[in-house]
Order: sequence, then structure tokens, then C-alpha cells
Amino acid sequence: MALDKNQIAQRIAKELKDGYYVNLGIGIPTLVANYIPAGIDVVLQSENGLLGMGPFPFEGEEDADLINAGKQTITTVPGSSFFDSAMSFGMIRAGKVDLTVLGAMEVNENGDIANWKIPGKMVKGMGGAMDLVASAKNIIVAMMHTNPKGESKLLPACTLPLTGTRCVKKIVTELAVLDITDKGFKLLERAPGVSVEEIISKTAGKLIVEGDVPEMEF
Amino acid sequence: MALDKNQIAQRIAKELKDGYYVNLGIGIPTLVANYIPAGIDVVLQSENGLLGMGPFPFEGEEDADLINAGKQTITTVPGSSFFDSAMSFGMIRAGKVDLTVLGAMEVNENGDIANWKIPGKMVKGMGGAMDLVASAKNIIVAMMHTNPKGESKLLPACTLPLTGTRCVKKIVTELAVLDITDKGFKLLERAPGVSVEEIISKTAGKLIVEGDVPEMEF
Amino acid sequence: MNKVYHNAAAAIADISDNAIIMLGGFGLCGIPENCIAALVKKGVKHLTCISNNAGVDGFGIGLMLEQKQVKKMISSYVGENAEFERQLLSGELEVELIPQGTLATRCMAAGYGMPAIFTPAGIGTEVADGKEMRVFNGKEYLMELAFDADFAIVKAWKGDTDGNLVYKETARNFNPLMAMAGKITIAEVEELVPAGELDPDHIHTPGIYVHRIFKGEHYEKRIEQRTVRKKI
Amino acid sequence: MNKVYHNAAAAIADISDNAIIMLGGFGLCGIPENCIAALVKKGVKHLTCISNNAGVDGFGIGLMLEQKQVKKMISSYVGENAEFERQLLSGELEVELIPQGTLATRCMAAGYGMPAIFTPAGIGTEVADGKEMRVFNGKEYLMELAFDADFAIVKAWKGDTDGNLVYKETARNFNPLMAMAGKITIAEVEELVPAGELDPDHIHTPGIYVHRIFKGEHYEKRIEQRTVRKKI
Repeated sequence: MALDKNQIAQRIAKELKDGYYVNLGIGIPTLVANYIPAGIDVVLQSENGLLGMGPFPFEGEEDADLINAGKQTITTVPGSSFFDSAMSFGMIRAGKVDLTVLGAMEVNENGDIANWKIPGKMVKGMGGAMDLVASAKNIIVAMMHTNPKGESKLLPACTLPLTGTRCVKKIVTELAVLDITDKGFKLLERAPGVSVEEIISKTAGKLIVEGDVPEMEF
Repeated sequence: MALDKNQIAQRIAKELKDGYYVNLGIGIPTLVANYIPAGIDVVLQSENGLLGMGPFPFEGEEDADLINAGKQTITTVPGSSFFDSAMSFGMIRAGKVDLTVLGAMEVNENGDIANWKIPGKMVKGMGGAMDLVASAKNIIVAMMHTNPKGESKLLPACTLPLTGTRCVKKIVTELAVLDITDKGFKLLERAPGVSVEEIISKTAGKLIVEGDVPEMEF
Repeated sequence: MNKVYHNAAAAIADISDNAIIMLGGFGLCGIPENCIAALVKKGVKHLTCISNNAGVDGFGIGLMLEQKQVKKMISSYVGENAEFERQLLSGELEVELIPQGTLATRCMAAGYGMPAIFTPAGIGTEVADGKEMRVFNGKEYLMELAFDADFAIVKAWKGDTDGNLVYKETARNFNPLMAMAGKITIAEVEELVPAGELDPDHIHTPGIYVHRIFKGEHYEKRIEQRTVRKKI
Repeated sequence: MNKVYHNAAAAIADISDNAIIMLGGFGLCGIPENCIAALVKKGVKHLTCISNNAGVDGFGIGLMLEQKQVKKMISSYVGENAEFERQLLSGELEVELIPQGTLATRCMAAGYGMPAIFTPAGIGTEVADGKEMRVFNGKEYLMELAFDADFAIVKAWKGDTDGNLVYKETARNFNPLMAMAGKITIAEVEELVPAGELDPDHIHTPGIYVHRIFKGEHYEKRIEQRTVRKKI
């Protein structure tokens, strides 16, 4: 059965390693924070200028001066630090952030990503996404395998304006975990009960399937 | 009579304006701080990372963590701030420092300055001098009119390796106050009792003398 | 040397039509509420505004958009604003969207006297159109120019009479960068103290960058996304 | 995640011959005394040292020069050191002198992922030899490259177990810049506290930049120029 959003986040959380500095984008990526494995110490970066992001505040304890990059009220954890936006993107650009998780409208088999603009519709802007994808050492995309029309979001070539090129390393969808390799998408795991055939049918870009593809474990 | 070092500093202090941020080099420039006119509020920048430098500490109150760019123990005044060396030179480069006073081995009639190296002798390095002269809006050189051999330090062309080009605006020596103009050194004032002829004889670069040259006032 | 102004109206009095202004803040966090209100009251028009976001309907820069005071926005993200969208689609408003890190670093470059910086952000995208590209160590970078703004308007938590500023939490964001970048920098603060009261080791923006300062009034500090959890 | 090391010897254990290392401090102010002592004891050789100064005879980097551990110094000012002068004149030591602001900004560039910066410092001088020059807005600038150092060794006043650092007064100088610039950054601190004890608004170097931290011992903090005035 296909994963729900929380399960996608939970699967991504398995990629975390102790000591990682992690930037989580808006949407499903934000949920990853709820599934950090026990014994793993991870520091969350919010690109508006915070290391050490904590959970939402308790009701009545919201602080207007303390928000994340999604403009949500948050808290900090012990060891946190605040800094300006130039330093924040400086540390991103310098590769100090170990893992970036973000959403996407489209990803292609080279690792190009499109997630900021739909021509003809409203343009909201790229925010920090272009900086993140241009600089991050390790980018995992969390997204649905297909768009609301049922069309594959894993493409031979992106159709929407790009956010960055050859940057995505891994994709976790409701159906599968895939790596981006020199030869295209490589299927690593499938959601429990989801067939390889279904993943093949919903992947428009080149898909490499080798041997038995195991089911995800949580 | 020729000025002493303190009088040179005193004359330069007359160039200060209320609200100026000022960087004072090592040597005579440092003494300028002793002659800030009453009613004039000036903030001293030390390029190792301080705005609001105060006088030397009282004996026994030296703080090894609080030094100026000459590595001397100092104090701070109310309203001071500390910052790193990149910000310090950033504010210099951005022209936020209103006046820079420094010493020189040679200045030429174009405003080129040499003050960091004597080939064949020991090279100590330029420290922050090249940054300062390349960026400062207003540079006053405080120096002796001649070197220990009696040779003019105001030249048609510098003979020593340059620190910066076309940057000096004004020179105050023990004999005279001179502006650097498009046409060469322009004699503005002479030290009390010093003749125009003496200044002419000790100035190797092109010197413009127009009308009566007044004596300096303090 | 007196940098202290009585209020926002006095501090922004010489901002006139066609000015290029920077406004600090991220979303509605750390925005100069008093100066925005004064600019709306003054009715100055045809402004070019450099600010990460464009406010929301009825708050922040949204208030200036409602009065059609903005000719051009230079931002990284402009969602959440219906009036903005209307003006953009009708052609009344010009918008230049640039990556958030590029925006921040172009401010810093101005404050640090660096005419240009290199960033990989936007390589391979339409952001790179017409820009100089350059390879260092096998990686492609865009050259982006420092901003050149007439005024920077920032909001700090505390400030002193010498213009030194301290920000609180994520309300810091673009404020210290823009404070460095303006030809004239205007700071509004929640608390204005005499010079000497702030710890010199804790100052985020040294006073040399700040030309005018005043104590703001009645900060609303509207929250854009109130997200909470329940106490168990 | 454990960044806390027992002492300097442990923290620098993997610095080997031919390493490129940055050392924080200005003059003798804010230098990593414990790490320098450990490097001397370890006897590692052929080092390239990036540091604003080269210490004095018998203190700071001067101790490493005495043991002939330094192959090359990259500094802005190297006066006040007779052994340094001797090695330089005899050709045992290579020296690259660069303007102080260029040195600082090349560190910052590394920490900010910017491969190069532009500065007017050195235009028209021998510093410009062989470097790319470029005009922006009618003014000439040199392009200077970000440093690429194996290790950055810095000294802070306080630090926490997550690697967050706070500096004191002018002992800040190059330390936060180098802390950002090392592939591996080692911080020694006078006081090491548990994560959460430092005010997040007051941290100068966020822990993300710091890989190893330890509490230093017996800081001598030698004063280079003891200048005082008498109480009247």
C-alpha cells in the first residue's frame, strides 16, 4: 500500500546520521523532524537564521520573533544559535549542512529539480530553494510519485522552470525509494505491498531495476 | 619653527568633524586622539575589530584581550562595539570610515603612498595599510617632510614599493600642510616661523604656492 | 553627533518618490512597522523596495502595496498577498525574484564594499539569464552585484544612541545585512538605551552603519503562521 | 555527536606534516596557545600557516618557528620576530604577505562558500602582480581567492559542547572567520559549558562550523605592548 505523508517522512528519517546538520523544507520534509531515530542527534537548520530548531511552541507561548523558514512559530533546543541570513546561506553554500530535504514538482533522471514556478500561474518565488539545491552535498526529495492528474513527476526532462541542475541524490515517494545515478533513477525500495510494475508504470524517466527490490522497512 | 610630533597631531586634529569615524595609524597618527577639539564627538576605529577606542588603561588594569591595531593595551568608551576582522575591513572598504590618518615613508605628487616595505631591508608586511589606502574616502598623511638623510619624502614619483595609488588627500609635516591636487602638492599652511623657501627646498615633487601662505593656527 | 530621531515620520522625512529602499524582515518577523506606517502616511510613490517578502494583505509592505506606492519589488518570495498578485498580473507592479541567499549576500556585499560576489544559486535556471557565469574548482557560479540602495530601513530589538543594534532571535534575518548596505540607514528599535548600556561583545550592528535611530511604538508583531502544540 | 576532546594533543592528533593550517589571533591576542604548544610537542613539520602574524620570539607561532616546523607563512604583518627574520633571509622559510583585510575576507569567503572576492586593496602595488583585475563602477578591484585550509585552529572565550563559540573583546579578530574556513575546525576555549548555557543571540560562531572543542589550560595571554597611563 502506498505510504502516507507521515510514512514518507519516517522513511526519510532513516537516512539521518548522528551529528547531521539538516535543513528541512516546507511540507512533508518538515514532518521528518517527528521521526528522528532514538540515539541519533541531529541539528535542524532554518535558513532564516537558526540552528537548533525545536518543536512548535505550546499554546499561548508563541513568540513572533521566533519563526522558521515556513513562517511558522517554533521553539529552540539547547545549543541553538541565531545568525543573519547571509551567514545562514553562507553555511549552506559552504556545504556545512549535511542533508537537505525538500519537496518538488518534478525531478528528472539527471537529478534536475523544478519546484518554484508554474508559468502562467502565480509565481511565488524561489525563496531559499535555489541556494539550497545549488550547494547542498546531499539532497533528498520528498514528493508524491505523480501529480494530481496522475502524471509522473519523475521525468526524462523537467517541463517546468528549473530550480537547480544535477543536484538531487535520492527521492522518496509514497511508492518507492530511488537514487539518482549516472544512468537514471535506480529503484532501491518499494512501499510495502506496492509492485515494481506499478512503480515502473508511474515513472516516466529512465528507471533501473536490478534484481529483487526489497520492501521498505521502518 | 618646525612642529614637534605632538603639534603635527594637534594640527591634524583640527580636520576632525563632529560625528566622524576615524582610523588612526601607528606613530604620530595615534597622538591625534589626544587633541580632539572640545565639542567634537569622534569615534575611533581600530581595524583589529573595535569601534570606540578609549585611552590607555590605568596601570594594573591592562586587559590582554583588549588591544588596538598597534598591539597596545587600550580601553573602550561607552557605545563601543567589537566585531571580527572581515567586518572591520568591510566597513573600511565600504567607505564608512570618514577619515584615515597614517604615516608614510614617501608620498608623491599624485597622492601615491609608500609605507610598508624597504627592499633589501626587513619586510614586516603591510598589515591593514593597503586596505585602508585603497578604500578610505579621506586620507591624511602625518610624516616628517624629509627622511633621516635629509631627503624629501614629497616626491615626483615614489621610489619605494607602493602601498596604494592616488589616495592621499592631505599631508601634514613638521613644516607644512599640503593638499594633493591634480597639479601636484599645494602648499596651504606653513609651520609658525618656517619660510616658504624652506618648504620649497625640501619638497622634491611639484609644489604649488599661490599668494601668501598663512601660518598654521592651533 | 546626534543620531536619535523623535519618531518614524522624522526619520523618513527625506525619502522621496522613486527612492530605492531596503526593508528588513523575513515574512512579518522583524519588519520595521513604524517606518512602513510613516511611509504609507507620507504617501511617497514609485518606490523600488528590496525586501525578502512583500508582506501580506493589510500588513507589512502589503500596506504600501494597497496604496500603490511600490513601482518594483526585489524579493525572494512573494506569496500570501492577493493585492500583490493583482498588481503583478495587471502590470502595475514590476517584480524581480532572486534567490534568498543571493539577496542576503548582495546586501552584505554592499556593506562590505565588495562590488560583486559569486554564488552557484540559480545556475542552470532562468535566474542565470544574462548574468556572467564563471567556473572555480570545476563548479559553476554566477556573478551577482552588490545592491545600491538609497535607504535601508531596519528593525532591531534594542539600540543605543550611537546607533548600535541588537536583534532578537530570528527577527535578525536580513536586518543587519541591510543596515550595512544603505547609503542612509534608519533603525527603529523596541528599546532605545544610552550609549554604553549594550555589551560591546553582543552588538550585532555597530553604530557606524546606522545614521538615524528612534524608538518605535505599538509593535503589533503579527504572526503569519501560528503553529502550536497542546500541553499534554 | 561528541565534539568534546580531552585536550589539545587529542584535538590535533591527526594534523600531519605538510598540512595547511589556519591559526586565529591578532598579534598575541586571542591565539590558540594550547594547540600551538601541542603542535610544538608533536613536532609536525613543513606546515603552511595562515595567520595574521607570526608570533614573537618565544611565544605564539614563534615557538613553532623555533622548531622549524613552518614551511610557509601567509600573513599580513610579521614584525617583532628575530627568528622569523633569520629564517626568511636564509631562505628556510617562505612568506606570502597579503593585506590584512584581504586575509580576513579570504577566510570569510571560504566559510561562506564564495570562491573569490573583489577588493581594491593592493591595486597598483606588487600585491596585484599576476592577479586578475576588474573594474566595477569605475574603480579597480583585485580578484582574490578563498582560502583552502585543512585545519582551522581558533581560540574563543567560551564555548559549549555543541561547538558554539563566544569571543571576548578584540580577541575575536580572525577567530570567527577562520572557524568558518577550516575543513576541520578545532576550537580551544577558556570555559567549556553544556549546550544551552550560552545565549543563542550572543553566539559569534555557530557550532555547525566547529568540529572539535576542548577546554584549554593555563592561558598566559602575553601582552605585546603594555601601554598604560597613571592614575592622577
